[in-house]
Parts: sequence; structure tokens; C-alpha cells
Amino acid sequence: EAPQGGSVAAVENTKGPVRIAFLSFQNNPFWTPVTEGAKAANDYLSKFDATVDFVDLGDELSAEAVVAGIEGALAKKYDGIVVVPIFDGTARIINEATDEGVPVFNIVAEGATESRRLAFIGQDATSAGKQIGEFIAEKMDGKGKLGVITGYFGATQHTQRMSGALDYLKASFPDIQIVGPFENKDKAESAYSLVQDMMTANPDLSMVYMTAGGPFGAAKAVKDLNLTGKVGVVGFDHTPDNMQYLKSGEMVGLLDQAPYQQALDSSVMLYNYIVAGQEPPAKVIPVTGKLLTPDDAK
Amino acid sequence: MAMHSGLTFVRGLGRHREASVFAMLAAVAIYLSFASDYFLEPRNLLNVGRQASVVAIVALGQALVIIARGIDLSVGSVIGLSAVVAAVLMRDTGSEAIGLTAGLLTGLVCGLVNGVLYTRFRINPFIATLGTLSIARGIALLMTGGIPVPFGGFAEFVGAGRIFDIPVSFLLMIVLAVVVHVFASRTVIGREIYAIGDNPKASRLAGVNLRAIRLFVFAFCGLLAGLGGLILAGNLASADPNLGMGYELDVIAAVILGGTALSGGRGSILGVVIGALLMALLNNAFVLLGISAYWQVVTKGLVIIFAVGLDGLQRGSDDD
Amino acid sequence: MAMHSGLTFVRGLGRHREASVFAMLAAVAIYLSFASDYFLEPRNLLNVGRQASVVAIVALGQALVIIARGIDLSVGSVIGLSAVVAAVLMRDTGSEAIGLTAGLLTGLVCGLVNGVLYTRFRINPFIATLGTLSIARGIALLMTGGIPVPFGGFAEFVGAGRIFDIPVSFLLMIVLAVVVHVFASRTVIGREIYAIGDNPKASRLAGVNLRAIRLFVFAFCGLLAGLGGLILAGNLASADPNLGMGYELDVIAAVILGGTALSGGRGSILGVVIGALLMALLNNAFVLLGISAYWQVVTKGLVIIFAVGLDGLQRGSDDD
Amino acid sequence: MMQSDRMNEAAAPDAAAASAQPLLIRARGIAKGFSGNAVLHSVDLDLHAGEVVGLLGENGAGKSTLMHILSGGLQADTGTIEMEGAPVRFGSVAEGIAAGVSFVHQELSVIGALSVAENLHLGRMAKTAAGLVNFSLMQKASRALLERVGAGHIDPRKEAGALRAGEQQLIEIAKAAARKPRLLILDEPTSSLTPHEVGGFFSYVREARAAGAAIIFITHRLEEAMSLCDRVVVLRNGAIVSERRPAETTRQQLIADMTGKPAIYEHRPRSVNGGEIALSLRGVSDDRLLDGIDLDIRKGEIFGLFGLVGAGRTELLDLIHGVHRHKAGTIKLFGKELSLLDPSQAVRAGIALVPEGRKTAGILPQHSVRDNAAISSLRRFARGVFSDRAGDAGRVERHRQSLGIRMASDTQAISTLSGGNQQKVIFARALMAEPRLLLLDEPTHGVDVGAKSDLYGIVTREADKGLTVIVASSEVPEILALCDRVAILSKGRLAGVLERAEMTEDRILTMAFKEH
Ligand SMILES: Nc1ncnc2c1ncn2[C@@H]1O[C@H](COP(=O)(O)OP(=O)(O)OP(=O)(O)O)[C@@H](O)[C@H]1O
Ligand SMILES: Nc1ncnc2c1ncn2[C@@H]1O[C@H](COP(=O)(O)OP(=O)(O)OP(=O)(O)O)[C@@H](O)[C@H]1O
Ligand SMILES: [Mg+2]
Ligand SMILES: [Mg+2]
Repeated sequence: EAPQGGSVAAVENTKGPVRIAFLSFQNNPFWTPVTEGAKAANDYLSKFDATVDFVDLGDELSAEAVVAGIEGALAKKYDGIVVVPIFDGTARIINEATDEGVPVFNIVAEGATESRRLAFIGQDATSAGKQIGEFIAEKMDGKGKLGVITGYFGATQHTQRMSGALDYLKASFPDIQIVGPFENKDKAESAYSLVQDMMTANPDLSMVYMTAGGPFGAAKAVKDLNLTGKVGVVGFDHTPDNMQYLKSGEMVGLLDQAPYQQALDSSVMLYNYIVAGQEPPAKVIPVTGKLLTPDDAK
Repeated sequence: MAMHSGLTFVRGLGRHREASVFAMLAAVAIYLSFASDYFLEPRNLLNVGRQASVVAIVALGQALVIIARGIDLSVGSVIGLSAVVAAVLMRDTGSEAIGLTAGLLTGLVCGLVNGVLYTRFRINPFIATLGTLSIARGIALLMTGGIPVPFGGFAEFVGAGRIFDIPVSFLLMIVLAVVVHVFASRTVIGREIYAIGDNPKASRLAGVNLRAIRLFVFAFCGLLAGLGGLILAGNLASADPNLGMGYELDVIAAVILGGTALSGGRGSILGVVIGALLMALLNNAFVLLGISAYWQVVTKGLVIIFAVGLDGLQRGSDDD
Repeated sequence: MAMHSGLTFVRGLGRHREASVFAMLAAVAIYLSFASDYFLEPRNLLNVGRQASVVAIVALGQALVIIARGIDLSVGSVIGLSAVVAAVLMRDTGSEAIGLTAGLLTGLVCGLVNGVLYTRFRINPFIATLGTLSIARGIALLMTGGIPVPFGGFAEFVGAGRIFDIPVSFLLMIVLAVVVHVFASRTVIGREIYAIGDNPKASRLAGVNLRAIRLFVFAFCGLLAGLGGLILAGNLASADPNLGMGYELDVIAAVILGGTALSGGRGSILGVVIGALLMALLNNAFVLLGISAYWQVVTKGLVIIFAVGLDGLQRGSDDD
Repeated sequence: MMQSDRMNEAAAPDAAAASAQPLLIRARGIAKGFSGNAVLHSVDLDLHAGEVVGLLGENGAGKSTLMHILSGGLQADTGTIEMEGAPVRFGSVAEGIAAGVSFVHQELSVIGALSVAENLHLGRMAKTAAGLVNFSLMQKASRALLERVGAGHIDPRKEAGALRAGEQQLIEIAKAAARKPRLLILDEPTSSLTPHEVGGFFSYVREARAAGAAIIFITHRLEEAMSLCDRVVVLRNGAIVSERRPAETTRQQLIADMTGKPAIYEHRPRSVNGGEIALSLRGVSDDRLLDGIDLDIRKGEIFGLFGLVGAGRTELLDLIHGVHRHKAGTIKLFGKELSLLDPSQAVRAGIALVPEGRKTAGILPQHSVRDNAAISSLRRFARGVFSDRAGDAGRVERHRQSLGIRMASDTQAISTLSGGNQQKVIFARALMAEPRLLLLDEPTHGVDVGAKSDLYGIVTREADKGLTVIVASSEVPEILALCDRVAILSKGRLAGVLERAEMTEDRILTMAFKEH
């Protein structure tokens, strides 16, 4: 039977010890459930003579770090790799690993270039953006001003989340006027200042959409400007800071990516493939994030 | 009368290195006051002041370090570590006083470590503080497991509060700038900081305690970075271990924009504040004018270059 | 005989500034060869070499800039811009030659702009290149709309290919390091670079063309950053406008770890390569040993400090 | 091994005058070497309170090294120092200062970023009750101090970096004076002073002597040593070879003590009248100072340029060398008009410069002697893009011999050479560029008498071979010893040109004051 929090059960191991490398980052609370998911997979699979080694690629997210990590895992002769490839440019090394007989399972986000990974489980950033866009449109009643703050200009995931929402809104709700986007480099303090300035130039702003890090900075600005209830912030990830403002009402919508489940399921599916050749159910396994609203936080 | 002294002031500026940044600041401000109806609103101006305050406060310390011919790359990480230490201790002991004191002390200790690495172990400050940049960030991450810690109380008042509508952090910046200005230009230690930056060897021969002064500037810079961390975390009511990441470049840019020479010995405190204000003003301008995304990045670079380029052209080929 | 010349080599190193980084590199390598069964595998060693290659190649150019008493903060952005220009032109013209040439030229032009800002407009290189850092990144974003462009062909071979199992980029780095070493130590321009870093005024009076040499080092650094961009994008088969972000600190750290003085006039090319290798080795160690992210950050700082601290302790108080 | 004319202290009657005063410093057997090269061999030196001792010696004899040891800046390898009978060992300059030793260094080291008053009080600034620096008190004290050393005209509020070299030198002397030293060491303090400033400085030294200080005065100007000192000690190759009273000796004798040979350079009449015009200036002006300079200088001529401080000699040489551009007029080199953008073009056109200000404009401090000497001629001897390193070694060796540069090896850092030897390396640099026109700006600053005559000989020899030389100097004897003709500048104007036959000290000085 499937482990708690996961949806896939492991098959019997007839092959002997299996070693899986789980390559991920750690620089903010988003990664905490990912790490926990990997640990849970290790605990669960240890009963099947398999280990899942969590390998930290550090606190700076970049394609080069991913490439170096996979190279390292290949050097260490792991049987399979779960990786968070996040960026374009990781396809080649993933293909190389696959060619060497080491299957690779992508999770969370992957670059636009197709690779021959075993499968990808994660949220499609563009459709997540669209999901949030629909939510925003509903909240704003199809009109008014929406401020947009993105993490890094040019970061694929951030851009996709942004355009997923904005393309949808532009097409369906032309009365929603968009302010921005501005870059906050994933910094909450920068989001705070940006919201302050946006409110100065657009006193009638009613919603702020944050595609990446630091949404709670925007929420704090709304709170300090005494605009709770008048201006809402929507963003990603159920981190403690964000949740706190969901409770107090500055944050009106938070989409998550079910990171724990992604980590756990991917490890188990990869294990199943290694020991029994069992293919994952699809090449791309979509995860629909859970959109929390203030009602859920109470 | 006022007109006349104003003119003298401007002319006085003309002779100084900070003049061209000041001119750029004025130019951007004048342009903005025409281009946006909101720019001149007191509330907006005060926002700009608040946004500049942390960079300016940390830059005050950095300026002294650079005048003394050092450099401190670790300030961004020290901001994060101090905030985290303060928040964790506040949470665990329940005492605000302990938390805030510990936060400031953390900054001080980081600065002292930098100073000792430089003066005792003779490690180039660029490398020494690049090392502590990494170590301080790592400790902050280890202490929190990467998860922000809630932070509030008095620090929140300093970071986000207002007195008569004026942001407390902005007031604090003004006070500190005046204090550091007087310190640098009128106290013995202040003058000795300039001396050792200009000519360390001669200063030592004249009896200036090189080690003590160097240790002092790094410790002071660390302390101000610690204060900056408390303000920043207070503003957000949350101490994130990644707080302040990348601040070192902003802070150093403010110092150098303000006319301080990286080679030491020269620099003005007024200039540092102007430099920090220019950078905050730019970010404000992007939002007020709604400049399109990628042009923001380009414009920022252009303004930085122009701000200093004016000065270079005016000085002509007198150096080297 | 070999033993003896080996000893002479080590003793020769002892007198040089890069010695302590080399010692650190050796220490980490020895430790790793015990701690991990996989470290000494040729495949892993070559991986380390490949991972060091881009930083090392760009650091070769940066070293010359720093030896000439400049600094180039824009290299990270130039990496990104060059890659993007090459990829976009390759996509639009369908010609690899045009794309690659344009990529290299982009780097060269960025370097020339930095050089002109410094020599003609007399803008402090720290500020000038901080400006171009922003401008180049902005242009890369504008050109691509923020979306990575696929990139392949010959560049992919250079970035990711292998000749007899040896990564091409590593071979390229070795060749370039030898060329730059010979250039710096044996050619007229190379020796003039050291001279102007040591005393610009005296060099100028002695007949060294200060402007030309400064322009040259910035242009050359830009060119190598452009090459670095092509390799990096080639390795990833994708040109991301954010490619190379933050590289400037790694590159400068490699240069300074390798014993080059930020104050100019002094520095070794061999040292630069060692510095870059040390940093790549560290990252490799983290992956091989499975060190947790937060400890990685702390360890990295400690190793940087130790690598240079050994040297400082050994030299004692000879400066100032 | 070394011939010694040393006075026997107990027996010498003239020593009695000095020793009427108490013995302040008694140094015995001081020896010092740098990485195996002995620089001082067992030096004994006595200094009495209220005595001015001249310390003479060739470049590299070890004068500055000995002084560093007395002041705590360096530690002797062997030997003892007693101060008023008690053994002392200064571990650092600070300890020396605390014991009353003040050292005015050979190389200028004012803090350019600080005001004159701050420079004078660095390390001991006065404070107000509020703990701030008491600027008004410091300024008052500074005025008095500057007055004492004959520099009353300097405004203590001025930034020290903006002062002339001579004025900076006076600041350093005033700084030492402020400490009321018991032992005052002056290492070539007069090398950049004007004759007027030297006068003020001398009266300060006499005053300090009257107040009971022991003073060591190092100089390469023998006249100064003869007129100021009570006793003159000569150091040669790291050992003291003579001690004499000025009244009882001659210039020639001192030179012989220093160099071991009695030679002194005498001007040799030369004729260059038939030669072609090498350099021709017509109406050359800049926008600051120089105004309509007309000059014709012949090939092979040694042409002097004299003037008071700020007369514009350096500025004129700078224009010829392309450091600055002239704003009006023409400069022709061998009939070809020069319009130089940069000194690099001047060097390529065959113009080499030995600049004023060795430390700031001359040496590359982190480079070896060989690299320093070769920097101007890298391109001349390049093979393709490569520089001729091996050839450099040979060329440097030749110039080391002909210029008598004292060094352990040419891979030694130039900053470890004595001041005068550094100057010779800069000379070698200019000669190695094989110029057609050699510009010398105060070329013998800090060069010892023996070497000076060597340099004069070399300049004359090169001129005989056809090199054209312009010498800017503030020392009339140098002009008289070396030049075939001299132009006198006064406040940026050409006050006149004197032929060899017309050159006398009086006439030269009178013309120099023309515009004043
Ligand atoms: N740090 C050092 N390392 C090596 N050699 C040194 C060092 N300092 C001085 N020397 C050598 O010691 C010798 C004596 O130098 P010193 O400076 O005492 O000469 P000096 O008599 O003052 O000459 P000058 O008249 O030129 O100033 C020189 O040959 C010099 O090269
Ligand atoms: N870059 C400059 N800017 C302004 N004034 C200058 C500059 N360079 C020189 N001067 C001034 O021009 C005058 C002439 O200087 P110059 O150095 O040519 O005189 P000099 O005859 O060589 O005398 P000395 O070298 O003894 O000072 C001086 O008063 C000097 O202050
Ligand atoms: Mg000397
Ligand atoms: Mg002069």
C-alpha cells in the first residue's frame, strides 16, 4: 500500500540493493516539504532494500549546479536519479545519464527543452498561472488594477507563471488593468517597497500577484498601509510566513505545488522502474496545486 | 540671503566628488516631479527615504571601511544573521531586550571577526569578508532550518513605524548620518581612518594604531549591518535567513556613487546618503512611471554610469 | 631526478602567493580521495576540470584586468548577453558561424565599452562595470523576452563534448591558460600590464600607453567572458538571459584566491587556475560527500579563508 | 681592509667641544644584512646632546639603514645601543618615538587627504571638552610650528596633498619638530627645498641644537653639511671611514672619504655650434603657466633649464614629452612637428624622460630592478610580440656597470634599493630606450656626489655621441657643471638664454627673479 502522503506503492525488490540519488536545493521554506518527502521515501523504501540519498545542490539555484550534481551522482554510480532540473539547459546531461542506463525522474519544474527523462511530475507553470488568473478575475470581479511582481526577469518558471495568468486575463478580462511587472529578486523587502510605490502611483489598485519569492513582504505592506480587505495578495507556496497573512486576510489566495507528494511519489515510481521495469503512468504527471484561501486558513 | 548661501552651497558641492551624483539625483527628481503627479507627495518622498534607509545605514559603516582602504562583502549576510539571531532569541527567551541586543552584538561580532581576520591573520579583506559572507549565511540557515522566524515588537516599530508620518527608519538614518559625519570629520579616530586609508605606512610611523583603527571600522560596519538587519526584519515582521542577500553590491555602489574612492583615504558621508537615495529613487521611478520590465534593468545601469561619468568628464585628465 | 625537480617545484611554489591555495587544493583533494571512493575516478576528476573551466577562462581575463588595477563586475552579464546574441542570431540566420562570431564579438564590444568608459570618460571601473552589468543583462532580457533560446551545434560540442573522454572545455581552458600565461609573462603588452598596475603614472611617463593597455585588458576580459558564455550555453544547449548571473564574484574570488593583489601590479596566471579548480573541487566535494546545503555554505567560507589565511600567517607583518 | 681616518675620541681635541655635552646615544658594533647581503658592518657611533652630526656617504652606503636601526624601524643583527648609558632596544618606531627619537624619512610620506594641521598632529590630535578634534587649537599650534621651520607661509587648513614637494618636506620636518625630539634624524631633508627654505630649515636645526637635541643630518650636498654640522661622519660600504670637523677639512677630502678616490667632475668645454637643430620650440604655451617659449637646441647639446620653484620647468618638459598637450605654438624634433597625444608616442619618437619625483613618478615599486630598467625599451627590443627578456638582462648589466648601481641582483625589487640607486635605475631606463632627446628633470635628486659626477660624465659622453639632453635643475652648480647653454624660466616666461661663457651663478639667479 502507498505510504502516507503519497499515491504510489512500491513493488517487491528482486534485484538487490538499489541506490537512488535525490538532487534538490535548499534556500527557502519551499524546499522543506521536498526534503521531508525525500526522507519519507527513504524510510518507506528502506523496507525494500533501497535507499534514497538526499543530495543538496546548495542554496544557489542554477542549471550549472544541476549539471554538476548529476555528474557527481553518475560518478557515484547511483541506480537512479530524482532531480529538480528547474532550468533550461539540463536536458543534455539528463539524456547522458539515461544513455548510461541511469534513469532520471524530474520533479517540480523542468526546462522547455525535451529530455529523455523517465518522467516528469510537477505543476505546469503556465497552467498554474492560468489557475491563479481565473482566481484573480473572480476576486476582482473582472475589473480594476492588478499589480504584478515577479521574482527574476528571465527565470523561466516565473515568466511562465506570469504569462499564464496575464495572457488569460488580457484575453478574457480586458477591463483588468495591469501594473508592472516589477522584479523583486525573490526578496520580501523588495516586494514591500514595490507595493508601497505601486499604491502611491495607483491608489485604486486592488490586487497584487506575486509569481515567486517573498509574497509575505507584499502582504506586510498591505497591512502597514491599512489596506487589509481592500487590497489582496495572491502568490505561491504554503510557507509559514505566507500562511500567516492568509489568516489575517492580506493574502487572499495561495497556490501550492504539493511538493511533499511530488518528492515521495517520484522516488517510489523510480524505484519501481529500476527493480521491475514498471513505467510511470505517464511521461508528464501533472500535479494540481491546492489553492488555499483565507477560509481554509481558519 | 538664503538664496546666496544656497548658491555657495551648490558651488561648494561643485568642488566635491559627490557633486555629480547629487546633480543626477536632482535631475531624476526634477524629471519625476513633472512626469508623475504622485512623486512630490510627501508620503511618496518619505517612502523613498524609508526605502533608502537600510542601504544608507549599512553604507555609512561600509564607507568608513572603504575610506580606511578595506572592503566588507559580508554585510548582506550579516544583515540576515543578525536578524535571525535576534528573532530566534526573542522567540526562545520571550525577551525583546535580549533578542535585539543579541542581534546587534551578532553584527558587532561578525565585524570583529572580519577585522581580526584582516589585522591578525593578514587575510585580504576582500577574501576574508567573502569567506564570512558565506559562513554567516550558512549559520543563519542552520539556525532556522531555512524557515523565516516571526519577528515583531520594537523592531517592527523601527522598521515599519512612523512618527508624525515620518518613517522611523528614515529618522534613524538621518540621525546616524549626522553622527557618523561628525565622527568622521571631527573626531580623532575619524581623522585617523582617513589617514590610514590614504597612507597606511606613514600613518603607522606617525603613531596611529593601524590595527586598532582597522578593527574598529570593521566592527562598526558589522554593528550597522546588524542594525540594518533588525530594521529590515522588523519592517517585514519576519527574520528570513536569506534577508539582505546581495545587499553588499547595493551598499558598495551607494558608497562609491557618493564619491568615495575604492583606493581609500577619500570619501564623504553626505555623499553616501545621496548615493543610497539615488538608488532608492530609481526604483521608485520605475514604479511611478511604470517603465517596462526589461528597460528597468537597462535604465538602472545607464543612470549609475551617468551619475559618475559627469564627474569624470569634468575632472578631465588630471590623474595618473 | 624527477623527485628532485618535483621538490624544487614545490619549494618554488612556497615563495609564491599562490602556494597556500595550492596547499589547500592538495589538502582537499587528499582528504576527498580517502573520504570518497569515487573521487579519484578519472571521470570525476575530469568533471571537476570541466566545472572549473568557465570560471577559470573568464578569470584569466579578469586577472589581467585586476593586475592592471581595474576590476570588471560585468562579466556575469556579458556571459549571458553573449550567449543570447549568439543563440538568437544562430536561430534567425541559421548560420552557426555568424552566431558564434557574433557572440564573441558581443563580449569584445562589452569589454571595449567598459574600457572606453574607464579611459575616455574616466569612470571608476567598479562603477562603470556595475553599470554595464545592469545594461548587458537588460539587453539580454529585451532580446529574448526573458525566455531561454535553444543553442546547439559546435558550441554544444565545446561546452559538453569530449575528446578521448576529456571535456573539450577543460582542454580549451588549459590551452588558454598556457597562452595567457605566456602572454602575461613574455610579451611586451603583458609586461606593460603589470607595470601599469604597479604605478600607472610612472609607467605612462616611461612610455607605456596607459589608455591602450587599459582598453586592451577590458576588451580581452570581455572577449573571454563572451567565450565563457558560449561554452556555458553550449553545455546547457540553451542560452538563458540570466546565464552567468552572479559569476562576477566567483571569478574575482578565483583570481584573488590565486594570489593576485586587488591593488594591482602583481598576480599569477597559474594561481588563477588553481583558484578556480579549488572552487570547483569544493562543489564536487559537497556532492560526493553529500554535505547538507547549509553546511556547504559554511564550509565554502571556511575553506576560502583558510586558503588565503595560511599565506597571510606565513608572510607575517611585512606589509604597511 | 678599509682605510680609516677615524678620530680617536679620547685623544682628539675637537671632540672635546662636543663631549662637553652629555653623551646621548652610544651605538656599538651595529651590523645588518638583508637576505645574506651585509649592508652595515660593525658600526660604532656616538651622539651628544646639542650636536649636529652630518652623515655622508655614497648611495647605498647604509645611511638610511643605520638610521632605521637607531629609530626602531629595523632591528640590528648584532650590536648594542645605549641611550644615556642605559641599553635600549626599540622594537618598533612607536617605541623609538616614545623614547624621544624623531625620524624625517628620505621618502615623503605626508597624508595627502588630511589638512596640514592634521598632518602635524597625526597620532596626537588635540581634543575639545566634547571629545571632538580641536581644530582651532591645532591650527594655532601648527602656525607656530611651521613658523619655526621657516614655513610660516603655509596655510595649516590646506590639504597636504595639494602642496609642492618642498612644502611637504617642511611639513614632515615640522611634524618631527613638534615632538620636541631628543634625537632628531633628518634623512636628506633638503633635497626638494629651495635655497630660501633651506635657510629657514637651518635656523630651526640650530635652534633645536641649542635646546639640547642631538641631530643627525644626512645630505648629498656637501656645502650644507660643511656649514651646518659640528662633526661629519662618512659611511662607506657599511662602515664608518672617517669623522671630521668641517672647519678642518675640505670638500675634496670628504669626497675622497666617501668614494675612495678624489675625482670630481669638471666641466669640459664642448662645441656643438655646427650641429643641426634637434629641438625647436616656437611660441609654446599652455593654458596654465607657460607663455610663448621660443628655443632652439642643437644636436649633441646639453641644455640647461633653470628657474625658481614653479617656474615651469617640469611643465615644459611635460609638454615636450606629451604628458600634457601644448595649447599654442609648435614643437619640432629634427624639423618634424611633434603633436603628441601621449608619452608613449614621445618614447617612440626617441624622447626619454627621467621624471621628477622618483617615488610617485619614477619607480614601479613591486617590480624588480631589471623590469624597472627595461620598461621603456620593451618595444624597441621586442621580437615580434615577445619581449627580449634575456637581452634585458645583458643591457641592465651594462648599465649597472656604467652607472655604478649598487644592488645584490637585478631580480631584487627596486624598492629595496637605496634612494640614490633607484634614481640610477631610472636613468638606466631612459638610456636603454636609446633616445635622441633625453629630458632630465632634477636628475640627481638624492644622488651622491661621486655618482653625480659619474652621471655627469655619462651624460656628457652620450651627448658627445650625439644625444641631445635637456636638464631641468634647481641647483646652479649642477647647471654650471653640466650645461653648454642654459635657459632661465621665470614664472612661465623665458627670461633669457645664456651661453657657456656668460654663465655665472649671479647672472642665472638674477634672471630667474626677473618676473618676481
Ligand atoms: N629591505 C631591504 N632588502 C634588501 N636590501 C635592502 C633593503 N633595504 C636596504 N637594502 C640595501 O641596503 C643598502 C643600503 O641602503 P640604504 O638605504 O641604507 O642606503 P643609503 O646610504 O641611505 O643610500 P641613499 O643615499 O641612496 O639613500 C642598499 O644596497 C640597499 O639595496
Ligand atoms: N596639473 C596642474 N594643475 C594646476 N597647476 C599645475 C599643474 N601642474 C603644475 N602646476 C603648477 O604650475 C607651476 C609650474 O610647475 P612646474 O612643476 O612646471 O615648476 P618647476 O619649475 O618644475 O618647479 P618645481 O618642480 O620646483 O615645482 C607650479 O606652480 C605648479 O603648481
Ligand atoms: Mg638613504
Ligand atoms: Mg619641476
